[in-house]
Amino acid sequence: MAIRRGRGVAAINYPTGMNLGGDPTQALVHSTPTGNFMVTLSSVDLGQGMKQIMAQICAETIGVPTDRVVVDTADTDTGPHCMGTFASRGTHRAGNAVIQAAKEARQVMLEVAAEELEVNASDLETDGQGNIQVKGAPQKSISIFDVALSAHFKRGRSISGRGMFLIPRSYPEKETGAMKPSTCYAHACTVAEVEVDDETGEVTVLTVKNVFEIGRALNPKMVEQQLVGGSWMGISHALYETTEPYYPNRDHGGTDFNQYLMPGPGDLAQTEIIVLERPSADGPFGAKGPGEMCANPQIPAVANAVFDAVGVRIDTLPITPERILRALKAQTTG
Amino acid sequence: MAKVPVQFTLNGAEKAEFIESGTTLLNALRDKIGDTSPKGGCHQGTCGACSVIIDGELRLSCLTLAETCNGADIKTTAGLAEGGVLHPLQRAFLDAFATQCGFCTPGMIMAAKVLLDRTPNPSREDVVEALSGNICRCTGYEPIIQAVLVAARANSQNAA
Amino acid sequence: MELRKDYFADVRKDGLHEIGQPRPRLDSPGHVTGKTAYFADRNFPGMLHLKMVRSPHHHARIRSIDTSEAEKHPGVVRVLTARDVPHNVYTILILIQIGPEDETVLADGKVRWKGEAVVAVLGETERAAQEAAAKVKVDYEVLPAVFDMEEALKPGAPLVNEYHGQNYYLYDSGECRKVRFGDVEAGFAQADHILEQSYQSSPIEHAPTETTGCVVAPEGNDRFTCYTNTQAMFFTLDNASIILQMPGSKLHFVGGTVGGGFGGKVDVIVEPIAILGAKLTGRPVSFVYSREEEMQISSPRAAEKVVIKDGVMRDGRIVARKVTGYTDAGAYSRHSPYGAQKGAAHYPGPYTIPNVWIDTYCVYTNRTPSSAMRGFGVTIGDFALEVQMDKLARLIGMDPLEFRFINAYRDGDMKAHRQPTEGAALIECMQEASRAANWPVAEKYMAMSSYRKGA
Amino acid sequence: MSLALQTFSSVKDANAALQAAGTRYLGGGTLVVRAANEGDVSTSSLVRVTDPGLSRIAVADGDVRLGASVTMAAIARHPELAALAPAARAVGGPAIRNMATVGGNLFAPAPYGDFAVALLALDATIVTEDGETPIEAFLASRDTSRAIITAVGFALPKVESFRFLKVSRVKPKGVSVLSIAVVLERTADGTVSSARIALGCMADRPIRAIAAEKALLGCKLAPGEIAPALAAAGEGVAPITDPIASAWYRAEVLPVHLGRLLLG
Repeated sequence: MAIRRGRGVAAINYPTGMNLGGDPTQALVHSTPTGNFMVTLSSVDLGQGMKQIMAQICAETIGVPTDRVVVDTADTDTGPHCMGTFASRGTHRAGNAVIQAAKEARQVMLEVAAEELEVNASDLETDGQGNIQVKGAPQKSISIFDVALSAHFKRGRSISGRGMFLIPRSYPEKETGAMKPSTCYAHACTVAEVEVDDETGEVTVLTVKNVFEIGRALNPKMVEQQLVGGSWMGISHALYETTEPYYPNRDHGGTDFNQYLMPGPGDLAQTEIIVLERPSADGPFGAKGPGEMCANPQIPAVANAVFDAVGVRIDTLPITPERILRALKAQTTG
Repeated sequence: MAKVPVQFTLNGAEKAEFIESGTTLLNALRDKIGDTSPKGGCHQGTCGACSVIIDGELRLSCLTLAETCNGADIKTTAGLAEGGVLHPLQRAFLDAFATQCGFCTPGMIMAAKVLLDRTPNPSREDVVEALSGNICRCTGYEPIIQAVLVAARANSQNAA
Repeated sequence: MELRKDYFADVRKDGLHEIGQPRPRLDSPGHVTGKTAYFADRNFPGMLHLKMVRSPHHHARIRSIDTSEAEKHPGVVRVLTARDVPHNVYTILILIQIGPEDETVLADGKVRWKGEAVVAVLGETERAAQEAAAKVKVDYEVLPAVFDMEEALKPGAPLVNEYHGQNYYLYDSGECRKVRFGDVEAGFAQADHILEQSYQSSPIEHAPTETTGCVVAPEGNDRFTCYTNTQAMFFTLDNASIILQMPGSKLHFVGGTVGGGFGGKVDVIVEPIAILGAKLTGRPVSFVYSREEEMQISSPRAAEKVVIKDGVMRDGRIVARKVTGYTDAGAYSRHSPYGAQKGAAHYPGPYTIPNVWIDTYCVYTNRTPSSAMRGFGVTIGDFALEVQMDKLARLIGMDPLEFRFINAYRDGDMKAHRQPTEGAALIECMQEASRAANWPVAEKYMAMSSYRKGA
Repeated sequence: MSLALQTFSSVKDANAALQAAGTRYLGGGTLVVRAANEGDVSTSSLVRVTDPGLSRIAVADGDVRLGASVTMAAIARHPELAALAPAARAVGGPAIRNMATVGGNLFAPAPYGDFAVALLALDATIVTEDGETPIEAFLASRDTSRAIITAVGFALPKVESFRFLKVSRVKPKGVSVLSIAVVLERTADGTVSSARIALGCMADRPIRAIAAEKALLGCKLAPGEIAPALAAAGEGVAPITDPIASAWYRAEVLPVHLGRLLLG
């Protein structure tokens, strides 16, 4: 029996959005009478934290703390159209729409504040704590609470805004395939280290070191959630998962979590995550879509590490103990 | 269809209902009693999202018939916070960013609570074993393991 | 997690108030207290449960369907067949003009995969619906089925889907989506080494902990509220409107908190039939996939086959890359024609190669229709590309990481699908990986940058 | 028809009720409630017994008697059953172990039934109202068995003579690629004087590796000496193919894992 060790590397990029269908999302933003802000969307939160990120984007743009923002999604009676939560488009497309709507609302807010303070709106700034002040003279200020009250009950202004972000549809050119299927690209490089039991074909992923470039980590803790979970899913894809274990034979498909294999809490690789930020030109605060790309580089990195360990190439996913063992046996007889 | 009475304590409150014979505890809690904190992720006993504590033991409410729980003391995640104050496990899950979609969270917390009730200072291995019947598809488990370990430390510091 | 702010520091504005801050998630308190409401947490008095009778065959003609015993079963309120569905043949991407309509809501005359929906039973309880479903009699004439993509593409293979007329999706470019860049044959002729390899995957399930489903409640004013865990509210609403031939104004969708999706909840499968059930009975209807259905009936990530032929120089430059990709759509299109062409644009990967030839096929077989999943159109391609890169490096005796630096795309480089590279960061990711993994590369690679002067 | 649960205080009454068509016995629920949830409408009635004797663990004079309703968790934490704890802990996660019973495990089809593999190696006796049946005979006829199991009995093995291994893809909880239970008696110099080896997943139910048992007699537990036993381990097996592993793979790694268990 021998436990053999190997490591492998992979580098990837990942596109944001689905331009080949036209890629729109809308957002509405309005203030309540006491200066809280509602973001209205029809975008779906799958657990990745869409609502929280939209709240932070709106708060940053308006100039209020995040806890002053409420996100109302996804109700088709109230929320304007969003293409959907897929293609790593949620943060990017909806975020841009929220920025546009929030900017419009902010402008009205500043205009009302200007009337109250008897200055020009262009001379005003927000302090991020819920106040509007004159640039260079912060003692001359008014709370957003009072501005909203004034807008509603005194000045008859609607502190609100509309946001629409559309990447126009790209039609692939028939003969050359010239097309613009997406906008900004995220990047990653992963190094995986494995142990392979050459008598059973069992693989243990010891470590994965993932470097992800995601444009901008809008909320670093939530980015970390996605990247750690995605890295786990990548390893899972590499070594465990399929609904058809004997593809293309249709038999023996798993029907529960016992038969559908994924790494358990006792199978976790020591996981390191390093994030780089090269802001994208068109992303909200430079963000790109990190949700999908983070689960991709582990797959080839693990495959290459298995080869490095035992000298057999498994070019069929998932890289099961059976496939490795068969290859090892073919290697010794061949 | 024959209805049968069930009576048990849920998070300290007496509950009595007439249910159809053969109803699982999961469905009785969710549909009759209105405690939707246990989730139905598989109804097979393979995901742990429906985990509840019955008479101090972790059980899968999807495989437990409600009629067999007469007189039992049942606890769910919905009853964990006391007086609006989160349980240390709940607090730790928040602080460790250990929830994403949240669907597995109530079951995870129940599994972790049983562990900490019996083993106040668990090792990482203990935590892994305690969570081994609960599936999470979002987090990769590590943040959840960390949250349970943090809660255990918080608990033991409070006790000391 | 470590944020390495030293990279690209010149182009990033820090010091924002809310952005870049690790704010606690506003949804987490609901999660840890079990208070977060998912679609299935809505319960309505008198709610019916929908159970589906499914095809036991991979491919069969339906001679007859007899629902009479099921309809008489105690607790059964309504049984639905293809006849009840106003616009029974649909395809999800018709909204962006990707057709033809090729899939039945309930099977009509034929089933094309094992597990296909044939008859829907609405019962007072899940048990009543299950018992009645067992009493539905469907007379099938089993037809030959095809499961292998290469077999499916051969002349004389069983025809999976008559709406297409052949076992592949017909793009405006023909049987596949093409990308042509440079002269790939000239590149191969020039190369020191040629390596052609084939890669394969099998379907992968999203396996969210919350299964796909919806709860529909009549609003009482001819409108219906559908609580759903779809990933795309209006995609679902608009397709339901087409299938049910109901104005969209009669439909109200509520969603937004979903127990995991990963791409598995972008199909429009459960909502239209549940709304139809609510409309025809006047009662709330719940249709939730069982875990078995989620695992084997809901769309998986497509199986793919990727054939890569590369021409590489001894100095490490890849001079030609030809990729043929096959996406196993299963019996119906769903999102697969999109995924296959997304793949065409993704090859040849994040590398600058002067001569590229790409063909991607969307192939029909008699298996569960596949659809989008996290990394749609890219994940399996990346596996193939990056294993191929490892093989090429070893073929020419070069370090696999250094080999990637030589070929990495940089700002301004023209991609095969004729988009100039912008915002590249592959090199910096590899540099950081080299450090973090203690995998040293030559200093010249550590001195590289994705920036190009003037770009 | 809905699913009805009938509760009895005695096994005798429950056995009578169990004779009705469409009736199954409810133990821990991990098999029958799951089947009902998944739409198996062939069962319309479940029968259970509340007799506390079914949950009793008795250890006396080296003999163990486990009530059929004893759970895996109860075995795993029982101080006198420490030798069996690895086998009991091999079943499911913590919640499943609080529910899954000794009796139910005897009926679990492969790849489940790891504890039954242990019971087979232990040469257990299966007790019903009608009498006692050797486990091998019981397993052979379990598909048609209608009598409620009340207990299982076996001689308590010494910790060092009982070995158990479950191989699974997912850790720490996954279902079996295979499981192996071995009861070995050795002389003072370490020579094997008797061996019972039971295998899980090597057929649709636990089976014995009789050829390997024979080949092990007279051996010391050293690689060269056990090689013939390992070579014979696959004799007579018909491994299952399922989503976890193929028959080919199971057969290939059986001698590897048996060897590691014997030498470990």
